[in-house]
Amino acid sequence: MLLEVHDLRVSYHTDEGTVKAVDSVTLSLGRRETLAIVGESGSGKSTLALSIIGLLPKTARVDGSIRFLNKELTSLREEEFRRLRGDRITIVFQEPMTALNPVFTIGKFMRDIYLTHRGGTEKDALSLAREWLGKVKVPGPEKVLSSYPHELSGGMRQRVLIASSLMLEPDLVIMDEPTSALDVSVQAQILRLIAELKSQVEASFIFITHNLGVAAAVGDRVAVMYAGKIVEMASKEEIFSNPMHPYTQGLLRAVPKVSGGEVEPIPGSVPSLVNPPSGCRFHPRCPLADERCAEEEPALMEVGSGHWVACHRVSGSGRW
Amino acid sequence: MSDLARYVIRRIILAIPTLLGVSVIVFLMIHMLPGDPAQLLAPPEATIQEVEMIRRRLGLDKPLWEQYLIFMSNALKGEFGKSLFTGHTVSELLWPAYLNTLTLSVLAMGFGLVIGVLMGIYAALRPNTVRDQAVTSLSLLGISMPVFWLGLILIEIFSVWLRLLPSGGSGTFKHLILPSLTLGLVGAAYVGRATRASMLEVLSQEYIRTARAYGLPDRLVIYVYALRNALIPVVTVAGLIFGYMMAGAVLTETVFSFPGLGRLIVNAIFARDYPIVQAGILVVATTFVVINTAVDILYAFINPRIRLR
Amino acid sequence: MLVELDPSTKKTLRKALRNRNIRVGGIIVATFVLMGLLAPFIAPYDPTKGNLRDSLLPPCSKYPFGTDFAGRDILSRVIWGARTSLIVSTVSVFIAVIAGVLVGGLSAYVGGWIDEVVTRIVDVMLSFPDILLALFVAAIVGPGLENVIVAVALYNFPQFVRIMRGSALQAKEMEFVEAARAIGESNASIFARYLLPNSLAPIVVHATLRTAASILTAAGLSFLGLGVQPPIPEWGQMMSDARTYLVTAPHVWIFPGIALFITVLGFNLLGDGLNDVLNPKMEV
Amino acid sequence: MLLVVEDLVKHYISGGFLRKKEVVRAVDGISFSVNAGETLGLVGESGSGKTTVGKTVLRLIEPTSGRILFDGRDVTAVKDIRPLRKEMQIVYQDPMSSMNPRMRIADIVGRPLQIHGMVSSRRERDEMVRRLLERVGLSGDHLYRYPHEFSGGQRQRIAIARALAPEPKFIVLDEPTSALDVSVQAQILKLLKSLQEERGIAYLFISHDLAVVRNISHRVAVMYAGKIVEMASVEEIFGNPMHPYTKGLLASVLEPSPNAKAPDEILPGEPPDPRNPPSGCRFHPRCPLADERCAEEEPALMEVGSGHWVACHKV
Amino acid sequence: APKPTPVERKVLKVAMGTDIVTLDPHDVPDNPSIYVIDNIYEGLVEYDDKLNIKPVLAERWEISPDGKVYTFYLRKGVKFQDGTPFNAEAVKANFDRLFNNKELANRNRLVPFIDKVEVVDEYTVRIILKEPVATFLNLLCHPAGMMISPKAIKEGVDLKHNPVGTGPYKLKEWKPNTYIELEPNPNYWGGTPKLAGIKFLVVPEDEARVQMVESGDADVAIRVPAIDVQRLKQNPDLNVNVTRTIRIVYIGANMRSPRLQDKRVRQAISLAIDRDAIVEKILHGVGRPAKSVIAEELIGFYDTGKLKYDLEKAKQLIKEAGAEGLELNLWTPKGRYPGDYEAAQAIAQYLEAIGLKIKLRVWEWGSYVAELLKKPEDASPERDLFLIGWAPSTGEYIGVFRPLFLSESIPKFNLWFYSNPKVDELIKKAEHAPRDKIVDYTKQIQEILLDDLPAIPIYNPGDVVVYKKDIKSLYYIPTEVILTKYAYFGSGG
Ligand SMILES: Nc1ncnc2c1ncn2[C@@H]1O[C@H](COP(=O)(O)OP(=O)(O)OP(=O)(O)O)[C@@H](O)[C@H]1O
Ligand SMILES: Nc1ncnc2c1ncn2[C@@H]1O[C@H](COP(=O)(O)OP(=O)(O)OP(=O)(O)O)[C@@H](O)[C@H]1O
Ligand SMILES: [Mg+2]
Ligand SMILES: [Mg+2]
Repeated sequence: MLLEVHDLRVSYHTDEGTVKAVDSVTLSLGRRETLAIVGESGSGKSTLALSIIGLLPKTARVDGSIRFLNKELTSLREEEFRRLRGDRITIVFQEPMTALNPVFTIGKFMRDIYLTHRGGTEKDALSLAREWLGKVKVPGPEKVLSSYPHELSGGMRQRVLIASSLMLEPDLVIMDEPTSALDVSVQAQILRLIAELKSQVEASFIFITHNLGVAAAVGDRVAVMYAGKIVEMASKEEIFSNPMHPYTQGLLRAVPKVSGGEVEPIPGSVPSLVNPPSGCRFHPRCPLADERCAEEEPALMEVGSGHWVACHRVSGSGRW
Repeated sequence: MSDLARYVIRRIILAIPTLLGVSVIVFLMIHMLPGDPAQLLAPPEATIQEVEMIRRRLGLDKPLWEQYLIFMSNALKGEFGKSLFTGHTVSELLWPAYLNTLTLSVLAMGFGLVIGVLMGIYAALRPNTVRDQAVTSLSLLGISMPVFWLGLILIEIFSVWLRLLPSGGSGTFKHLILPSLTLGLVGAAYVGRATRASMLEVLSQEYIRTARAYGLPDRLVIYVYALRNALIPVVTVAGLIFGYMMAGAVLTETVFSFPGLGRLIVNAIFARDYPIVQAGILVVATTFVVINTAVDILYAFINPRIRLR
Repeated sequence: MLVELDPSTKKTLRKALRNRNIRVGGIIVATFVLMGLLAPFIAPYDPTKGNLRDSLLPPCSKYPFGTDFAGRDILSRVIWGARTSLIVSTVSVFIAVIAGVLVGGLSAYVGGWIDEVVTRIVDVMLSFPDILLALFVAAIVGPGLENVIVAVALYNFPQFVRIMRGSALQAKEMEFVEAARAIGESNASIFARYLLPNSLAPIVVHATLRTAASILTAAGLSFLGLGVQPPIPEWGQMMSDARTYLVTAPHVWIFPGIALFITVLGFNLLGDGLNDVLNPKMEV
Repeated sequence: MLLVVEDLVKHYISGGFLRKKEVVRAVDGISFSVNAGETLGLVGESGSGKTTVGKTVLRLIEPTSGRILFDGRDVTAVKDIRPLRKEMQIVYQDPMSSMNPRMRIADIVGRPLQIHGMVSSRRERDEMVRRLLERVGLSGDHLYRYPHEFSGGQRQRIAIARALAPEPKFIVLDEPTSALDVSVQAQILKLLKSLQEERGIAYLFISHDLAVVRNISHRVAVMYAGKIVEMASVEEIFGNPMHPYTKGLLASVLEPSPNAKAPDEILPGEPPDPRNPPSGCRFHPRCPLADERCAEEEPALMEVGSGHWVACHKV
Repeated sequence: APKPTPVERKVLKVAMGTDIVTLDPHDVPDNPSIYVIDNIYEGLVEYDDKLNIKPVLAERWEISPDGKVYTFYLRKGVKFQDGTPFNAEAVKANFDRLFNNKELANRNRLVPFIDKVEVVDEYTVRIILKEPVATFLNLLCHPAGMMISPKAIKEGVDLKHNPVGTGPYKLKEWKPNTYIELEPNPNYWGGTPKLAGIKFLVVPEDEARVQMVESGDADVAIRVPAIDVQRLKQNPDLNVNVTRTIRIVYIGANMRSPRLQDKRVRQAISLAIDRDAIVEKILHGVGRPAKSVIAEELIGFYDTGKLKYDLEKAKQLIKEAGAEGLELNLWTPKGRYPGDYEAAQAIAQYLEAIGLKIKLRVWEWGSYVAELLKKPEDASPERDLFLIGWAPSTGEYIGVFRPLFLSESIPKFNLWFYSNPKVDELIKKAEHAPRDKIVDYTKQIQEILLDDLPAIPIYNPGDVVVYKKDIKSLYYIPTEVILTKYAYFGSGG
């Protein structure tokens, strides 16, 4: 396994109280595998991503274990972690508008990454950058290298970031909603591009999104998060053909489809993570909830091969 | 035309109406004074004929706009008439004093910038820690400090107790130390606050997180990626502070009896030597506008996005 | 008062009370305000009358801060000086805020050439840095308490115009202003109900900080002899008077300096604290 | 017909003294109509001019040219638009920024009632606000709270209550669900539909999400770079898309299904810069079918079937 | 005592408080300019430091028995700094300038008294007065009597900036507000000057001037604050010269103010002021309480004994005059005279102590003078009491009585608008009285003035000059002039 996250808990200290943003998450990722994580806003997706790459703000507290390339990341020295970042693990953020430094050119950014991790000459750096800009289908890589971020469109910037994240051939690429800020047609292009690149590189991907359709399009496996927890995780085929958790099911029914059909909302709203509901966090919105759900927290259990669900009302033997 | 050139020209042209406004106000000053300007400009014992002569000589009998044009064309040549009392031309008095003040301000500014920026970064790197609080408190003390009081204290320490530095006068570098230290400390406080605030702001930006996410070392992230962005508001503050120093030097110059522009203006106010007051104020305000324009232009070099404005 | 505070005001208040800057600054400012208000009752002596025979006494039990050249009790003068400083600064800032909010707010809201003209005038006024504008006014109208107030107010005025204009422009761009138009609000109502309340936080913060700065400017003018006239006790003036006794009688300038410094510090702390509470993110 | 828009144009002109002069052709001559009680969905990618259309129709933005008839009255010509405001309302994408953060809910929702003289006392107003809140699914006890004390979905309900307050005939819904979570989005969509049924309000529903538009609209107009390129009933648009852009968009949409995969690239390139739109058919640089004529001549929106309008030389 | 020996020809650096105004001796209004001018120009006669008259460009003179004709025998071989010879024609040319040029500030020092000036021969000149003036030679000591090169006068040289005199030093450079530097006049008739030059440094801050002599940055500091005297006296390297002046600082009383019509109020004011305390606490002992309207050094001084501190009497007078609670304005300049502003505040306190209400106003000097010089009808109705000083730059009594108390001097220097025919008559008599009869008249004048009290004399400020011990022959003339032209660096003595 490339990455093993075990019983990860991340909380933020705020004026309002402690936000349990990620609560007891366990997952693993093999080489060349893509895990899509879906969840509504505030469910802890970004927090999970940031804790893997070690960029949580100082107000965050991390418990549990993250093993990557046989290193325990939670106790890694900062300097060593820094060398991993950008080299072995990379990340692409959601907002291509703000993720690039406005006062420097794209070339400088990509060159700095190369020189930091590989040393070598400026020329090598730039020629690699150029090559990768070509691979992400940026028209006129040479010109882009000497452009400032504001001179590029959102789609172009996201391509630049993708090139930067793949340039040093990392083992793990985290993409945190890389297409959410883009137009549908551009999103389609980027997803297409990612799909193509996946076949060319050795990396594994964690692909975070709130869009079930996107998750379905890119993920080998899909994990569904709700209120800081993974409530269901399975292969793409399994999860969309046989969703077991009431939340996953509700979600699928709530999404409008171009193919038509009525939507069915999930009642209520996402709970506060300062004072999450007792027991199963979904129980106040769950049509199936009973007393036990309000009291006892369900564990994530494997109910079929590779299909994990955290729900009292689902068991290995069957489902509602 | 490139965006940059367009921006620079635009900035420069935009400064012109401001400068014109400044000159009109300064020009109107003697007309705003209660009473007849010619009478005011005449020595107290002047006879009616003498007052009339002065009126004619200074062109005060001409229509206002014509007077203004004369005033402006002279001002552009650097001529501001004569002191009413000493018979020196105003420029003879003005430029050496201006040079002194400029020297003082530049020195103080240099000092304030270096200390302030370092302090600000130092604090911003560890927000809400003891060292941040120390810097924040110090700079708050600095901006609360009456500059003339600070001057007196420095005199008490360095001139009276330690007898190291002269308490006043001018001429040698020694004479510049205390006044520029006084101004510079206050300047450093302002710059420090601005740097800290803007550095904190910048450090919380996405692109800094991106830089970190790609493993770039702290030195690079802070002193190149962050600082370049953080400098923009600092430069603004620095421009304002420089103006403040030019003007605030009045107090410092008084405390240290430093023969600068501020003192010249204040003394001229006391002596009712209005041509000097006019010229002095015009020169400080013009410098201020020029500096702020320069700052605006500097922006565009620091941050390419601004060129588009 | 039995006014029921709404939860959000309560929350802001609670936040304010927890803020150390506000607490310390508030205590300082309150102390000096009380000092100014109660000066007639707490000052041990008449600040304008002294016994020449007792001139320039160093601090002693009779005169805790010593006496000045005219034998006046410095402690009493420092206490009364609080009143002068507070009057000058608050009145001038108040005038500037009212005028600045109206002019800046309307200018931003009306826009067009009026806004352009106002902006230009403000730019011109702001080209006279700091104390220079006050000097300019002093040169024209001469020294004196009222004139200092006018001078300082005139200096503060364009700043408030600019701040108000800026935040009104920002607020104007906010969708809720358009939303207000969409439900049919009138212009006056939009200005009063939407723009103004949402522009006040930076004004309040800046007014506090400007009060601090105005105390300094007024004291500076007095220090130069262009400010408040004796025998009205004023700190800057007291320090200016003391320059002759710089070495021989430092108590004459040290105490008013400390008072001035602490008062200004108090307002600055308060301003910083208010900024933390009212404008999180925005630092001046 | 409740609303008729004819040849609406909105150009934003910026620049000026030593600044690059720029003309943004945000909306460049579009016509459509909305019937009473009907929902017209307006889809398009970002920058295509959807919001501009919505706001111009309400005259929150002054149109550059064109005619807007609402209920027979010429919206662009009336002297005082304020009485008309009672009948046309808007709901924004971001409910938070569309509410005065310093007003309580009672005021936010109650102001339209006061402005249009629908209530005579404060008590009456509060009572009506309470009823409105309950109608949109909020507790009436929230009357005296501030907007920031609500979740995104709740805020959008408040915004809807505000729009409902003056009992309008027509509401522009500018991406009212884009900022919301899927589960909440479904709630709002359901609410909007039931309100329409109940009160016969017509909607102009603006969205970039084809699936959402499909869910709520009766008819759909597809915008591209300031133009309507295709307009038809929902069934037609989704069942029989004719314009290559509409087709491309539909192919870009991802559905959560077990055998989903990354879409084949249908639409290359990016939406054009409205400051500098392509000649001829604005879509031609991205169009798989484009030929010379497309680059030169602008296609007109023509009715190709009953109620199905397309602007394409190739159709 | 062994005669001091010159050690070195160095530049003498003098720190003074303000820049000079002009280098034209006939037009000079201020003391600092005179300090400089004195080195460049010479008159026929001059004062020594005891106000005795000594010959300079005139070697000797004769006065006719009727006191109207003065014959001066001029020094031979004197050349102006532009090479023009000094002779009787030159003297006449200077007086002609005074006669003809009405704009010269100082012409009235001499012109009103002179009938004509006659050249007798090349080195003899005769001045004929309209009426005898006992102190005419004193008047000639004023810079108005200094001799400017006739060539320069004729050619219309800008004498304000380009002085041409006969004195031991000539102008090298005048850098406004910074310094004025003089260099030796190699052709000086009295031999090569003993200094390599004189540099007057403009150092406005009192403390700074003191520091500069202490640190050696200057050799002489003028107008040293009195408060530093004690400390500086401890310094073995310095001479601290506490000098007397002939300046009297008055509280002027506007005789036309309705509030000051009652003589008893003015007398009460005078009695309420503790002059000794002011001298001790404000002047720090540098100065003397005023005894009369003129200084003790002047001819014609008479002590009436009326200026004393008597609180009880003052209160009683106020009561008699029914002036309890009377509101009076008290105006003062600041920094014009030693202790002016401080004294005014102290005086305000004293006057409040006898039940008057005082409204103090501090003026800046320019507007103060402008206000005070206004005609009575234009004068501010608020003018009651005002602090003002006067030192007769001619160094004699006429220079006080004539401008300050003669009715004719309204509205010039008679700032109190005092008009008393009796006093007018006595002043005129005193002016033309023979020397030994002067006091007869001035005594009466002083008796009247100290009873009427249009100007209440307060104090006679001293002046403090601090200079290096090795400077010799630096003189202070009580007309508030520091005379540097004879100074040299020497040891011993
Ligand atoms: N720096 C922080 N300090 C305090 N709370 C935080 C911080 N960052 C995130 N949170 C809280 O942690 C929870 C999880 O946030 P996170 O950003 O991980 O969610 P997400 O699933 O990525 O949401 P989104 O879809 O909106 O990006 C949220 O309740 C959020 O408010
Ligand atoms: N006030 C304005 N001034 C100048 N240009 C504007 C203005 N408002 C909008 N635009 C431009 O007009 C074009 C259309 O904008 P509009 O907001 O109508 O698009 P939209 O379809 O609603 O996009 P989105 O999906 O991003 O909301 C865009 O290019 C936008 O940048
Ligand atoms: Mg996230
Ligand atoms: Mg929009």
